[in-house]
Amino acid sequence: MNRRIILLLAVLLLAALPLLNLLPVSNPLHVSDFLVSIIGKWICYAILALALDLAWGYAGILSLGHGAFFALGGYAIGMHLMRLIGPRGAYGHPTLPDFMVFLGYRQLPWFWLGFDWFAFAFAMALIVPGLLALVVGYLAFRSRITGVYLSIITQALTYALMLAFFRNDMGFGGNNGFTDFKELLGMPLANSGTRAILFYASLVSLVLVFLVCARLSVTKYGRVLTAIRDAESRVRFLGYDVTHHKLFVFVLSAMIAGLAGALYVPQVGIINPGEFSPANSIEAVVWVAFGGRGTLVGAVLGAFSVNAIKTWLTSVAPDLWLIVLGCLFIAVPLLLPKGLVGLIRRRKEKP
Amino acid sequence: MLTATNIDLSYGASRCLRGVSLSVGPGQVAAVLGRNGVGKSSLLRSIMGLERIQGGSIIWEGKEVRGLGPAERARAGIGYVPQGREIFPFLTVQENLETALAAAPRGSNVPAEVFDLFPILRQFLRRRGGDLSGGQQQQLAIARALTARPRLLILDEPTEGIQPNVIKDIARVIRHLAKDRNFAVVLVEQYFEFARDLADTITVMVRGEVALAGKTQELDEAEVRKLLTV
Amino acid sequence: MFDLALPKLLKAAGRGGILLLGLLLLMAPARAQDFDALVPGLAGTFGEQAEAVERLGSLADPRALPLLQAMSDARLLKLADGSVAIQQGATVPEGASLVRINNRVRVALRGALGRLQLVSPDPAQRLSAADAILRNRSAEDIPILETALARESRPEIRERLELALGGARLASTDAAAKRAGVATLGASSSPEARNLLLAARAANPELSGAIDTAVIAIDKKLQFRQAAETFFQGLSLGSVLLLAALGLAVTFGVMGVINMAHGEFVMLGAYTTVVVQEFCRGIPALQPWSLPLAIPAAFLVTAAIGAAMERGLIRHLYGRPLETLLLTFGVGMVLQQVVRLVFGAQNREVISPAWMMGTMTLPGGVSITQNRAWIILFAIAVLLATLAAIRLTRFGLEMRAVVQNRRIAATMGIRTGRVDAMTFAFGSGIAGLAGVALSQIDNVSPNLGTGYIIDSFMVVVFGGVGSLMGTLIGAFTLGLVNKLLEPYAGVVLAKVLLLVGIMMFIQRRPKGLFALKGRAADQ
Amino acid sequence: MNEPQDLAALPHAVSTKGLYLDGVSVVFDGFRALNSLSLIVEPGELRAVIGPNGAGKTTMMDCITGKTRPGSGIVRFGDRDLTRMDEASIANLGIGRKFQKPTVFDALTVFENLELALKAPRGPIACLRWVLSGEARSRIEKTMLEIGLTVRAGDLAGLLSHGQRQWLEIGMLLMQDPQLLLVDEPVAGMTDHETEQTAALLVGIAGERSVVVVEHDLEFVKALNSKVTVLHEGSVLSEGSISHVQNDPRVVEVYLGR
Repeated sequence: MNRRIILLLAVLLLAALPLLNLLPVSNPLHVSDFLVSIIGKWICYAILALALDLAWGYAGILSLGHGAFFALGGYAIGMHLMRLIGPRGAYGHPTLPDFMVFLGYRQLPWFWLGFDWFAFAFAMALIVPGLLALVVGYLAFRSRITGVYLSIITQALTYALMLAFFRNDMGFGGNNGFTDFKELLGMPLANSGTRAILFYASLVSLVLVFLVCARLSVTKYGRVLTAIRDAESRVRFLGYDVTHHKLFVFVLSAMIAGLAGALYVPQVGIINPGEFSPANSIEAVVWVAFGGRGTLVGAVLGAFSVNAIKTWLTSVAPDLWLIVLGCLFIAVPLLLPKGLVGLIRRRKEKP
Repeated sequence: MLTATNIDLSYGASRCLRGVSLSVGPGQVAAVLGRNGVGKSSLLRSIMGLERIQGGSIIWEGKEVRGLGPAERARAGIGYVPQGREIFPFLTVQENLETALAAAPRGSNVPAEVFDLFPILRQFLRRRGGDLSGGQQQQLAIARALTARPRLLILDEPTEGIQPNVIKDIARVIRHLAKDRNFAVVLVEQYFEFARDLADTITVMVRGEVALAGKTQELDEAEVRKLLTV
Repeated sequence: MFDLALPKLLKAAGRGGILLLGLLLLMAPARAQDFDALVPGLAGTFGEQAEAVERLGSLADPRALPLLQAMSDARLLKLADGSVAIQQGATVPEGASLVRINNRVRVALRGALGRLQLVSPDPAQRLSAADAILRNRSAEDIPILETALARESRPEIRERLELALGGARLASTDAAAKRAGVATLGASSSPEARNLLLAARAANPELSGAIDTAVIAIDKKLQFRQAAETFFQGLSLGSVLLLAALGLAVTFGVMGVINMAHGEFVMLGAYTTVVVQEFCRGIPALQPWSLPLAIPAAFLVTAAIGAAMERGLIRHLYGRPLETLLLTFGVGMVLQQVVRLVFGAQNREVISPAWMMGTMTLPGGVSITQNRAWIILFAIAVLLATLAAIRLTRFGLEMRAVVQNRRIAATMGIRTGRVDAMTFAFGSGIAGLAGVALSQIDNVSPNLGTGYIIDSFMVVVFGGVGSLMGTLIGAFTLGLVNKLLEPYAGVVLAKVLLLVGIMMFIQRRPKGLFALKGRAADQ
Repeated sequence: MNEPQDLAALPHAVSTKGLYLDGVSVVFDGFRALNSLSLIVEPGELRAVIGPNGAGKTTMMDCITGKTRPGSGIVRFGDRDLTRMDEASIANLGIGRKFQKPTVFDALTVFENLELALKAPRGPIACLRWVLSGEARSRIEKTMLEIGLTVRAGDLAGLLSHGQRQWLEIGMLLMQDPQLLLVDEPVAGMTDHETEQTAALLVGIAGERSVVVVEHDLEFVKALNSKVTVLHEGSVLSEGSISHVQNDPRVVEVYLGR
């Protein structure tokens, strides 16, 4: 009960931020635009961390490709946002985004069709990562590629996608990606009201995803995943088709990551191939590890705390951030194998 | 002189050795007998340092070796012939023997007397250990332990799954090492006659404990057999 | 100061070419006098100039070259006595004046210079002359090209000359000469010859059959050359992958440790090369040896860091591969950032020694860059050295024993912890060697290693964990397949296809190409 | 009682409702782990399999449960060819296996371990929608009573003693409601008292189901009071009652006190 109250309070506190932003600057409780937008970003990261924790913490699938699912979700929404710019682009072309005019496209490529419709784009933000996870997961799990092998394969996949999206002829804006977005669902993105709505959309998504994951983890399915994580072959001898079970959670997790990306892009106003960088995926892993894997709270806590350190450090001593992050990677497995949550629990048990 | 006293060993919640003691001096053969799974191999592994014991002491040549790892015990003069031979399957016979030169000075060779004891190995020097027959592997395992020039040799069921003529060879070698070379030998066996013919002392274990121990001549053979067979 | 005595000047210019002069004189005994008679014409009227230039140009007398060159550069002086000399320095001496030319003379000069340069002692000049003639082929050039070809020994110049000759013959009006031209071009293997032939096809319907045959012959040779060059590029990529993957095959294959910092070790090897080079720059005697010195230096630096990492960090995580992966990734990040802070984020330049620069041309026109050829050799040498270290040394024996049965190896007195550290150091050291090689063909930057690490893992997984033979075959297979796919699929798609291919392959053979079989492998 | 020689002569199309192995060979890198092994276990039969180390006992289990594909030979259960099925399908056919090293799920409670093993639809969706019915609960509780772990129902399996883990694993086998149980060294590391209890438990299970027990401990095998098969170098050396086997000179030669 106690834990639930703390979580509820935390959510309420977050929910209050955009409202406090509306207060006059002179008010001591005023919260800056910067803080609202950055917390909005962290909420998306926390959703990504939940996705990763579901796959890694519960089912033992250490995916180094979740950054790619996140980015794919972001690109899907980005395509929608690009379509909405319409003739307001620098070249003023009625249908083609600027980069296509620049690259000499005559008409919209087939895979851009339908993205002018928000529901379609939003569905794609979930379906495309899900489909990719389905194909990769099927190939990998069927041949019992597990552990580090799976990690390496997913990382290679991410890397290949990054190279692909860097190319101009892929039709996704190449190096520069998408930016200069104007509006979403008729609301101008520059408007602080829109930002508040996006913030709440993210917060609601975070709570929902958290509840879904928490619910899932207490079903028998959640216990099957735990069993697979700890003794995969034993589960097979109990008659469970491990491939199906892993595939199910992997696809679900990829879709959640896609959702996180879809919420992220309108808030930051840009998406480019850098999001596919393998380092991003593995950074998400460290959020989960730092917070405490296999505990959903830990994933959220890790995403918030590591990103808080990152934000602070990149403003104070930007050169040191990567070193600190590297040291986190080193220190967590050695000193904090159960993460922050493990540390807190141990504190509680000791006295 | 090896003196192991009151050794306790458990894996998690299951205790496999309960206050087991054993001692053997130079020129002596101590046999440890018992049915499958009574903890004989665990006792040898504890002496070699492959198991971390929870209680008791192991004194070798006057020094407590309980805290040392297997490599340091090997360097202190304890040679080990594991159950199931465990030769290195992808190394040649020559290389298998040379692994035991780890503590020897640079440029040392396999002692010639190893080949005198097991002449058959000389023919197979370039063959992979995994390609030898079971009996040849057993001879290789003993030869390998001897290459490190130990003063104590511990053998874990050296006759298991071996054809009778090789068993005779092995018995001859063990007797030679103890009587002519003054080795201390600890021998774990299920094969009663083999142990009785070689051993100066016999320890019979049942369920992790010593059920019977004493000089070979003084033990009641029928009683020992009763503890061994079903 | 300038030299007024033309004979002296000519002597100096011609001394190197006496033999050649003799040869030319033999062929055309009258020409020596012609030369002397023609020279004053250079200072005459524009008409006289043009004629003298054309005739000097067809004389193939090497003495004419500097004169005509000077004339073209507006450095030819007309002296008071009516003779000519080349201006030395910036001033025009008393009584002399610069020879002026018009466009007609200029055109004549261009052709004549081209023809004359063909017999120049400087190969670069001969090559550019051949190119010049090739550009405006005319039948008049046939004899001089034939002469030049007869005495040309350099294959790359011969190739251009043959091309020019073929073109010139095609431009002739004589049917037999044309036929010979088609044959000459057909024997070449350049795309230019193919274009010349195709261009001539419409104008010469009577030759179309011969031209078609010649074009097909060229196409075949071009295909072969392209295949050979693709093969070489594949070998080159394969050797780079081999270098990067060999160290991994040791740490991952032998010890089962995923070292995500392996790419950073490669990068450190490259930076060690930079540092050694900079150190040697100050000591002239050492300068040519900087690359050979970098090899042991890079090995030692990365091996030391590898050993420290194994003893200090990885050792605590044996049996927890996922945690090891995270930890080593962190080490990689730290190393990368530290290098970025120390050396800066921009690329560092490594100067390849002269013997590694340039291209060599193999028979059939296949050209290979020297540095890549060296890297292929280096990769094979490193592979052999690695094999030797594992097969023949005490350390190698202990390493193999520990891999096959750690517990029993310890009972033989082998200090397994020390072997682990040395094995890791060894694998890391090989990564350093890869860095030395990569510094010669790639930009040395803090993220040098990231581009190779994923491919290297693929090589090890594909080849079979724990098998150096598998690593060798895997590296070259991946290199070749990558380069074979690239022309059809593009760089990125080739990578994606390769990745999918490997995943399909693992479906069939989960343990890679060269899996250790049987019970011992499962232990 | 069939002697092994007679077995080999049987036509291959023989149909038995139980387990049927004939001419099964497995070769690892030149080493013959199984050498034309033949074995029939009737429905409801309790069978002990003994043999020295390396006789092929574990490899035999691997072949039956789909972990290893035999190089040649027939492995059937009823009318199903087991060599063509994967581990999960074989398990769903009604063949349960207890490993030598007890592998229970440490991060789950005793109750959850049993619930996971309980025969029920195995797909992800089915597991998500799974609701513990009263009937299922009473089955689990009955089994916990049988294996003596009722008081530990809510404890994590990781906290159990060695013997309790062995029993939990046997309990998990029972929850699968198998027709055939393969039990590998169930009493390793157990006290005398625990061993007796285990023997009684297994004897109780047999009758409704076939049970194959692989064990070293001859005293335990005696307590099972069942037909015994002795394996040696990958094939059947002797088969029959415990006294028959004990008096077989070949068995005495390779296995008992020489």
